[in-house]
Amino acid sequence: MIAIDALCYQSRLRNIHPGEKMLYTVVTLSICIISRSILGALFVLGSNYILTVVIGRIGGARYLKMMMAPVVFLLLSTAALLVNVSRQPLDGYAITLGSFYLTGSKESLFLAVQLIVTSLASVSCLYFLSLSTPMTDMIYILEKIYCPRLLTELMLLIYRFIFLLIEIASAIYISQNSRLGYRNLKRGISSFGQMGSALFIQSLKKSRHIYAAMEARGYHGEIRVLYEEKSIRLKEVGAIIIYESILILIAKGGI
Amino acid sequence: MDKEIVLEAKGLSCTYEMSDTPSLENVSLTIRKGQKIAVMGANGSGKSTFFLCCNGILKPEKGVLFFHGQPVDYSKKGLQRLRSKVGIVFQNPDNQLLSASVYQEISFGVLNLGFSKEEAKERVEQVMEEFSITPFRNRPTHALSGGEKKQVSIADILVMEPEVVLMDEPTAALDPKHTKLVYQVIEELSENGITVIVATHDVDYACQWADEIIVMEKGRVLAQDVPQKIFTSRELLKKANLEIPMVIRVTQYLQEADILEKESTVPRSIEDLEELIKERRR
Amino acid sequence: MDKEIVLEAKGLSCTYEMSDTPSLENVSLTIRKGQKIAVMGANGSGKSTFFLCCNGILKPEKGVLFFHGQPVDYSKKGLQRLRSKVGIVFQNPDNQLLSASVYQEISFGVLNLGFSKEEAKERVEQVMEEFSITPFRNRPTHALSGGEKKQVSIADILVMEPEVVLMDEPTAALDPKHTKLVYQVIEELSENGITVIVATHDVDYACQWADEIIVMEKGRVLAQDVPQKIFTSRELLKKANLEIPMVIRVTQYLQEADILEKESTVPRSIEDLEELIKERRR
Amino acid sequence: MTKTKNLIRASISIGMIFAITLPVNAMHIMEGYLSVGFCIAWGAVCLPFLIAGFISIQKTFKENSKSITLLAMAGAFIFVISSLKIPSVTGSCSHMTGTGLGAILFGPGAVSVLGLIVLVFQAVLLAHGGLTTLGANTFSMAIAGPLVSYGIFKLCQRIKVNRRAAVFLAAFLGDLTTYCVTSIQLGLAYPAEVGGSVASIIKFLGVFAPTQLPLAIMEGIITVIIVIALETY
Repeated sequence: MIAIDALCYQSRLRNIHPGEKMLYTVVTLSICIISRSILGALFVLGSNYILTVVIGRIGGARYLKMMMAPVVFLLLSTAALLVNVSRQPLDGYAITLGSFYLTGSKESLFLAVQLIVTSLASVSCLYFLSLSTPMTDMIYILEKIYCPRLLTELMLLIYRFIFLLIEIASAIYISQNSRLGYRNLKRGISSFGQMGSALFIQSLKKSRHIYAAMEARGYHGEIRVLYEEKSIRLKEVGAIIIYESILILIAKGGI
Repeated sequence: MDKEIVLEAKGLSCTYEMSDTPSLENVSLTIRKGQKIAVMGANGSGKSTFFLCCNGILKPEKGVLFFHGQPVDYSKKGLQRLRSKVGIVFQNPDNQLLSASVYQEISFGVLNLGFSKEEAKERVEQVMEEFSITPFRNRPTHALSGGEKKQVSIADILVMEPEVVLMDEPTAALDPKHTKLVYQVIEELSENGITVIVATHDVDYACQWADEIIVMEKGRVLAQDVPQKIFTSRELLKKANLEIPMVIRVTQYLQEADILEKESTVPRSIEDLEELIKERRR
Repeated sequence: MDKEIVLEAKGLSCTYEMSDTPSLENVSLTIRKGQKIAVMGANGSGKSTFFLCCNGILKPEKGVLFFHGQPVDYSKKGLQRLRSKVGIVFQNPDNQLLSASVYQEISFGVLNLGFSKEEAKERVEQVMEEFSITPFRNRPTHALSGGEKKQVSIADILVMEPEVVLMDEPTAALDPKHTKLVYQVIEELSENGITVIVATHDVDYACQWADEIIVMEKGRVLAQDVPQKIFTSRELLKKANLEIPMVIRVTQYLQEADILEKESTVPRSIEDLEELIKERRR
Repeated sequence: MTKTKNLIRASISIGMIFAITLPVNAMHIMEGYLSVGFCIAWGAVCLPFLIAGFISIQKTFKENSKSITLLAMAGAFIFVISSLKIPSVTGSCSHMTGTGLGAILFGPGAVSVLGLIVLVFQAVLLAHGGLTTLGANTFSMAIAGPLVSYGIFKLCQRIKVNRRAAVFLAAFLGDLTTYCVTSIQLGLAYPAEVGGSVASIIKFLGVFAPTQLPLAIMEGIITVIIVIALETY
């Protein structure tokens, strides 16, 4: 239903302890944005490709397509960084525009490249996590690190309800579309609004039904569920430590 | 069997993203004008996918769908034409009824067809009258009973005056009274010359109602034939996980016990069987 | 009929907010241990409301509900006790499943009972094995088919090891294969001595499965009796808008045609009828 | 629902209404785009609002335990409504922020916490936004936007503005606020070489304006349709 969600259940890294995967993600991500090292970022991009595609067995073409997703944001916002309007030309490039220049410095060009590469490396960390770890596993770790109960309970329910509502929204959309509800912009906007309100009403109904069902199973103010415990493997933790040490060395070692 | 062909599928295949197996695989079939067709098969056998193809919501990867002999044109205009002629009544009315009032709800499709408010009004009034919706026309849609919602969701489609109506398990979750009512509406559609295609799990109903039954399994068409043929082929029924209709089972017992002749016609409904039993007496 | 009474309702009445007519009106009935009970009646006849009362979700305005002879105690503790013994499987699994993980989902009820993690784990594993959920335990609930979701929603309740299981239209929207599966599970429950109460519209199933049938209409109990009595009382069936099971209709034809004796026992299933026909031959 | 039906919906969702593969999702700052200092700073700015929101949610929950499923549905609703592709002239995909709708329906307190959860889910499930930029995104989408929407809605009610206009203004300005705050966040993080942060903020506002202005109007119109439909329900 949601591609990333469907894929993460098929990943061969799924059964590794979620704590290890989250540790790896958070530490690598931090090193990436603290150091802003281009070499480090390239190293991270490569290793995440290996982890996600080669070991995790997520399709390579699909993975590359996903990595391209944030590019629109990247291009638009780095373009804004690169282009200055000034009376004085900067040392990178300058295009005359009447009495002004469209201009940028060499340094900003370097900064832009640095930003793009390190951002993409960070995105690859996020994908590593979301393409290998089901949301329920992440919630389990959040609970372990003392995230407030009410929050983790809400997350558990919201994750389930998202799919319920998507299913309803899609069914509504299909039925509207089959009656030509989106034939032009005006009808389309009105149909979309109608779908929104119908979805809201159905979600209220569902919330009542599900609460009754929870009560019927003895709910009394606390959602307690079992997690399928996965074991922490010292070997893997060791590998993460070694990996991060190497990454720090690379990141420190220059650009 | 020489009525005009309304819908024809030639080698339709359809695979959903994130799925390894196709939802429709090389589906070929023909549907003639005014026929009553039951589509049967387990959940996941491709019935709903086929319906969505007929209406142009899904575009098949392979194969061609013909409407009145013309391959379907997937341009915006072509789709509009197709959707104005082929309507789908979805299984769950809650996902179809979106407007606050019954009147508004039924007018949705006509207005989308581009009719003026006056013309739309006329059509809506007529459909409401015809399908006995007038008594509850002023109630908000969410206050209707399950059966009434179903009636409105059928009127939703009929108001667009389609040639073909596809219904996805029209009696799921209805009680006996409303089931009967829906079956009556379906009967009226056929009487008005509309081609009706119903996806159903109810073998007894399919056996007695349908002119032809299409049996599907894992995205393929296993058979398309008259009920008497379909429901006496044990192998086919087993393969498609279908029960034998009660009427046919009882008939078989009666034939084995020599109460009915082995060559007697296969009864399609319990009324047919009653006739057979009465005839035997004479 | 001298088994212990598990549940007894005495004059239960219940009116929903925003409604002028009571949903339950003076409902009195008794349910004995290990029995198979079918509750029948149109939508809105009070079946679901009655179920919610049995589990203490709704508290009747008038009347008393007895569980094992004791009036239900509506304190937190009393309700907890009742709910640990009386489970409801709701009609639509999507209105019941609260977690995306099958394992978490099933464990919810046991942990509410106060079991330790180890015991809970053992029970969950056992139930998953027993009801063939293991093959899809690693898939998220939103990727399960309707039938699989139903299996999980039944396991949800069974893991709590209730004495009484109430099922609201357990086969609605299921295909024949999963319908059969659910009927098998119900059979197993009865074999294990669990009292099973099923709300259903399927007269053929009710006739052949149930020890007793409760017929409801507009919040009242019209009758509680064995299937043979219920389904031969035309007046009752008409009042409650119920069909006559096929088996009984055919039997009646056969009796009228003097093929079966008028005094022959009423068959409850098509297999019974086959027996009757065969016997006649001898 | 059968498996195929799920699949049908799946494929159609992805293909037709869920703009998941091609997000012109300018309003989420992407993963890794902000430096550590700003990540932490924006997180810290959010904290008091989130704590206040959390306390208000906890209070509702203690008063009525039924609110647990209601709150969760509200969160799921915000997630879904903001990931649906809205109809547009150009055929490009764009979606609502849902901030105005959320604030009007559930109040700014609940929306701050629900918004945080929704943003975590959007980052993980849709790759919209990110974990390191969670603080900045939460501030713009779950705090600033809803607060402005809610304030304007209440103000309009007090001075008796027509209800449709009130809803429109609340949603429209809420969306614009989110867009302005995001531009400010980006501008502060990456000041221009010429003209510093102010120039940079103006550039970011300019770059995203062509997509965001029409979108804000659409968001306003759709929110009106939804809220009015709910009232007549």
